[in-house]
Amino acid sequence: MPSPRLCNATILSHTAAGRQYYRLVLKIPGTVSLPLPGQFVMLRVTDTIDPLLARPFGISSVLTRTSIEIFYRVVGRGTMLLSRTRPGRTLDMLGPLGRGFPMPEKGIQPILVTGGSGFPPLHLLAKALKKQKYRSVIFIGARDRSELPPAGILRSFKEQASALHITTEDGSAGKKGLITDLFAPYCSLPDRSVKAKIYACGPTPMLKSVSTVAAECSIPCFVSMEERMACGLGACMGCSVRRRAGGYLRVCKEGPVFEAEEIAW
Amino acid sequence: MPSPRLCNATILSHTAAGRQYYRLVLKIPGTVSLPLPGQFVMLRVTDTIDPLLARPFGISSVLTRTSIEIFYRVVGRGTMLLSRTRPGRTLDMLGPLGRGFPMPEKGIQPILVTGGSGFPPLHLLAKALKKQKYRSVIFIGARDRSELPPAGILRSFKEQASALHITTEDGSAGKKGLITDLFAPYCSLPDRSVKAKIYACGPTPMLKSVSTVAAECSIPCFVSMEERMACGLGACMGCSVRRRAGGYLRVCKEGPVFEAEEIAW
Amino acid sequence: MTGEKKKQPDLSVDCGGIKLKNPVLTASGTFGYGEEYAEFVDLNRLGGVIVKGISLNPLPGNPPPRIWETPSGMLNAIGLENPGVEVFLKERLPFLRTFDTAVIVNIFGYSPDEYVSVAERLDDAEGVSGIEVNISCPNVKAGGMVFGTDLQATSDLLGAVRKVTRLPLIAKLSPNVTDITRFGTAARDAGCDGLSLINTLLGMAIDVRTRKPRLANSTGGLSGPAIRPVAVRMVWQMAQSVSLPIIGMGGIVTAEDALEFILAGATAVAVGTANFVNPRATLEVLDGIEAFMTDQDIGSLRDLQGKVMSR
Amino acid sequence: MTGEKKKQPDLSVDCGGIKLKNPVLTASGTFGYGEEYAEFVDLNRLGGVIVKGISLNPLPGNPPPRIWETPSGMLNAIGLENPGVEVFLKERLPFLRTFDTAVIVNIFGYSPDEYVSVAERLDDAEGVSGIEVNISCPNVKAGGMVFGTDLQATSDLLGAVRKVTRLPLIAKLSPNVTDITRFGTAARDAGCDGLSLINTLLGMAIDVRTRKPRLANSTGGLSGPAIRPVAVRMVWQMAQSVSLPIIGMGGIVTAEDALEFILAGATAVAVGTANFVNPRATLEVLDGIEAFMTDQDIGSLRDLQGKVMSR
Ligand SMILES: Cc1cc2nc3c(=O)[nH]c(=O)nc-3n(C[C@H](O)[C@H](O)[C@H](O)COP(=O)(O)OP(=O)(O)OC[C@H]3O[C@@H](n4cnc5c(N)ncnc54)[C@H](O)[C@@H]3O)c2cc1C
Ligand SMILES: Cc1cc2nc3c(=O)[nH]c(=O)nc-3n(C[C@H](O)[C@H](O)[C@H](O)COP(=O)(O)OP(=O)(O)OC[C@H]3O[C@@H](n4cnc5c(N)ncnc54)[C@H](O)[C@@H]3O)c2cc1C
Ligand SMILES: Cc1cc2nc3c(=O)[nH]c(=O)nc-3n(C[C@H](O)[C@H](O)[C@H](O)COP(=O)(O)O)c2cc1C
Ligand SMILES: Cc1cc2nc3c(=O)[nH]c(=O)nc-3n(C[C@H](O)[C@H](O)[C@H](O)COP(=O)(O)O)c2cc1C
Ligand code: FES
Ligand code: FES
Repeated sequence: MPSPRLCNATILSHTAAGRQYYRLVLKIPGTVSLPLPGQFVMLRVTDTIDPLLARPFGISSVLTRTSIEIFYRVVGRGTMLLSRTRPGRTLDMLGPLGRGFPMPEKGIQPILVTGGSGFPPLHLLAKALKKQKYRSVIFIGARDRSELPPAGILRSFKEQASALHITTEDGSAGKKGLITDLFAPYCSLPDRSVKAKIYACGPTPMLKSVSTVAAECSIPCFVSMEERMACGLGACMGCSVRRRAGGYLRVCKEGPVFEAEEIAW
Repeated sequence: MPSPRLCNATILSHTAAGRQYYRLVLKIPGTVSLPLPGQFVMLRVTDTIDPLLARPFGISSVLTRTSIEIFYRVVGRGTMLLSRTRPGRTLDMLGPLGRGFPMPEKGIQPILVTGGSGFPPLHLLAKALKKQKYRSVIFIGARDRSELPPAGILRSFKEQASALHITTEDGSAGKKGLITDLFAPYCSLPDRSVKAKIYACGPTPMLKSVSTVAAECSIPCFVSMEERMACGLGACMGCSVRRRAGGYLRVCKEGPVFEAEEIAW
Repeated sequence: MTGEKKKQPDLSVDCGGIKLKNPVLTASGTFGYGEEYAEFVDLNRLGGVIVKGISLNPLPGNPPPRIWETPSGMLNAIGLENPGVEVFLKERLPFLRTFDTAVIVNIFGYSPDEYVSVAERLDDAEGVSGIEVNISCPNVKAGGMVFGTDLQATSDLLGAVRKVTRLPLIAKLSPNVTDITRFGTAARDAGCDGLSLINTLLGMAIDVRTRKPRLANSTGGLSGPAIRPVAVRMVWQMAQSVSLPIIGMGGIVTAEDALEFILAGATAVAVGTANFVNPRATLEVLDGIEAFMTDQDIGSLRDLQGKVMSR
Repeated sequence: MTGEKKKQPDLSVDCGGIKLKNPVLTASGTFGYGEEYAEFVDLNRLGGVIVKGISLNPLPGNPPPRIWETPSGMLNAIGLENPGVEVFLKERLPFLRTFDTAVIVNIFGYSPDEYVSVAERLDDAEGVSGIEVNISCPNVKAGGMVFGTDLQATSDLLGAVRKVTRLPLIAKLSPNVTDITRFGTAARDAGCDGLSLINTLLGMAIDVRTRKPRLANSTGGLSGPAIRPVAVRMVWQMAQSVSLPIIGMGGIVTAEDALEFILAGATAVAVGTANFVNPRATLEVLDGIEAFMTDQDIGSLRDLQGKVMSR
């Protein structure tokens, strides 16, 4: 029986995309649901049981009704083995999973903030926003040039955005400094709290400072979190993050996108 | 430091060879020793640790100074995963290992007997014998047509042999019957015991009956044995078979070729 | 006989008074409360669902990170996060009751009294087929593990739970002991109707760069294919010395894995970590067992149970 | 400091009186008597070689099949096939003595007397750096396992061996126990100088088609990466409760694996099953540890030993 969230995805294209990233394009059956911005999929990276568990990846673009695009960086064994797979191979895929970014109300100004390898879900969001005629402001931060999204993605971000701001800590691209150096002043402009909404994805320390700024400026803020996962379905309770109100939230089920104030940073 | 028995072998060609067999041609560095007939190699079939251990395979041909040919049948997980590897990939290879077939003295008539997937080492032996002008008689047995060696190998056996006898249990190729139906009468011809030597490789029950015939006819007989292996180097004591004189013999070290009378059948 | 069409094999088993239409269950904590997998698995087809461990009061669980992958396995230190027995009965059980499958409730507590209270509460509930008492969770420091590795505590606890419920009672045993059969004997003597084994092996992994344990809890429970040989061995030992039905588990991914447990002496099997690797693992195991039996002309599971040969 | 060239780290350790130039050893039974691997590994580079278990008299070992592969591991029931102590001293030791590496002799017997006799014989021998007493082999039915899972037997046996040798004495412990630290304490109290852990976990696998156990011995010892989390956990527990140097082993394949054991509290490590997967595994582990230390500017192994943080 065909499931809308389980399939064999076929590798259509798999290339080094520059700046440490790989671009993976997967063909999925028409029976599979298409991901909303912020949702993710679990991919098994080999056809052996090494590694045993699937790996979660965000979706950067929905290319056609039956093809999706993923960007990833090799950080360990799973992604290393994934990077060796070639077009034609199939990979077990579970998803789309989780809750994505809520679209803003009409008239709201979306502010997108990303750092490190957090850009894929925001790219899909930026495209959806542009399509619906929102004028997004996008902030991208990185330690250095090499950590920025690949050139093609940067160009695309530029096309989707009404303004794009880049910072690197060492000044090797964009402005020198931390992402919040630009982002914080922008958020403190008058009226932001009623007119804007923040969407962020990136390393946890960055999300934490983004959410601090958002709280100070009283701007609603949505963050996409990462945690190790086993099931991706809310069953194993493995991917929990601390909830401000006590207890835990499952990244795969209640998230990966949370209101920043829900999280105990 | 280059080792004469450890390398990364590159897949030059990997094809379905017909009759359930795959033909694998590996390029090995010039530093690696070439296998003698009856020796084997251990191949790791994936670059993950599933499966953990390497798998032993005989060598059917030495094609050039730096390329060897292997034939194998998919019987389990390891060979199934091996069958999915493509040209260009490298596989960890250990070998050549073990003790091969001793060449007969001049004037001796070699009798080669094989069944099932036991043909590869005998093919290498047949070629070596032909090169040294021996006139080999070759017996090949199988349950049915589909279990016979692939056509190319059969043709080659024919070229190496002064006579080639094929039996299948169901009569779907060659003579109907067991291999020993032809082989036993041949061995009982007068003078065999001083003029012939038997070389056999195949399933253990076949080796057992070959060795019984050999003993009855007093013909020296060498058999190539199979047992599960871990190290291939005589260190783990995992691949032992019972020795007639008591105790055990390691297939990887004292074998895989043994005098039939050494074995406690 | 030849030419006759092969019969549909009989997969039903009686597991200590719990009637199962087939031997394939889900291992506690790896299948949520059924709902999480209902989209991939027709729950009506399963022999039963063993739900995530339930305690008297809701529990938040351990801080993250809670899981870490290991060679052919994973470590977990979830800390038995659960909504408590009342919420379970009100919000989770009704869903499961709509399916034609056995519902086995895994329970635990920090004291014998807590176990007893949960069992009492379940005894009244409708739609509970049996209770699996987890005396072996390695991740709850105050409690479970101590019970499961101490014979006297095991006897006392199981005896106390036995008193308050008429439901079939299964003891879930820890593999982190020298001789698991002694715990099986204690469970039998305390009046249990069956045994579940194995729970996870206690393990640990360390991030060599940060020098921190991979789990916030430092140690955690090792599950998955890595532990299967240990689990098969323990089921085999148990089947030879204690005459209770056994639910075998530990690293089952395929039908062949499940059949190893059955041959070793298990009456039923539970699929655990494999659900994470493949959400349809339970059904593939079930279909595979049926195909194997049809293929080998085995009419009933009883013809396989404990039928491993001695060598 | 910056710009200064990083120093060569100091890898030497003292393991209960055995001086090792580096912490990388070979696990008993997985490296033969060194000769088998000399073609792939310059034995002079190893911290030491722990040889295959030696008994008083030659032993033929168990009938085949003796090994079976499992997920990320293997089962073995070799049955301690070995040529006996006399042949070892005459035919194997002389080869090992030609290398600048510690030689640790693993011994076992079917009775305490046999252990004692082998130890006595080794005490006189030249070129033996220490004795590792295997009280934990799961494959010898009559003996070893019983010693290693019974505290009193462990104490008596190790005490008896201690009396007859001045060589550094290492007790090789079984992981098939409820609390391994109690066996470590018993070994210390019996006068041992160090501890080796872990030996293999007892496991089993079954061929579902033939219904026979995969090993002729029915059960066997599980080794390899699958068991690493259990081994790291046990080393960590031991290091916190017994102050003897520990040789950590169980599933080490890479330098990172070895470093996990060292951070958990091991003084040295032994590479076992990985030798079968990659004959050069020991050297790759050694090179990796050295590279890690250089990279992280860690001057001495002591700065890593037991330095896992609590969370
Ligand atoms: C919802 C979600 C979406 C994601 N989307 C993307 C994406 O679009 N592109 C991308 O490159 N990556 C993404 N990731 C991260 C990606 O899943 C991990 O990089 C991958 O699982 C690493 O696998 P590995 O086997 O290579 O690393 P491992 O060998 O398992 O780990 C290597 C190191 O990376 C760290 N690490 C790995 N995964 C995680 C994680 N999930 N959380 C915290 N630390 C981790 C570990 O601390 C470890 O030391 C996403 C993660 C989540 C949870
Ligand atoms: C010296 C030697 C030379 C060999 N040469 C060849 C060759 O040239 N071509 C070829 O096709 N095969 C050869 N083999 C056999 C080959 O090694 C096995 O088929 C292979 O290891 C199976 O791996 P697998 O993972 O696919 O099977 P597994 O999944 O490990 O096993 C599948 C089934 O096959 C049986 N089996 C597998 N390997 C062996 C073995 N070594 N001994 C006994 N039973 C076994 C097992 O009982 C098991 O049930 C040789 C074996 C040896 C020892
Ligand atoms: C994430 C996770 C959570 C678990 N939670 C429980 C639990 O709540 N109660 C319990 O008795 N066992 C629990 N277990 C143990 C499993 O039920 C099972 O005994 C064990 O994982 C071995 O089976 P497996 O290797 O197939 O996973 C849990 C296991 C995992 C992996
Ligand atoms: C084939 C084999 C033979 C072994 N023989 C012995 C032995 O003779 N004495 C002993 O103390 N341990 C023996 N062991 C156990 C190992 O020394 C080691 O403790 C165990 O395998 C765990 O390490 P590993 O996972 O790295 O292999 C043997 C292990 C294997 C795999
Ligand atoms: S990954 Fe299992 S609950 Fe989130
Ligand atoms: S395979 Fe290890 S001794 Fe033969």
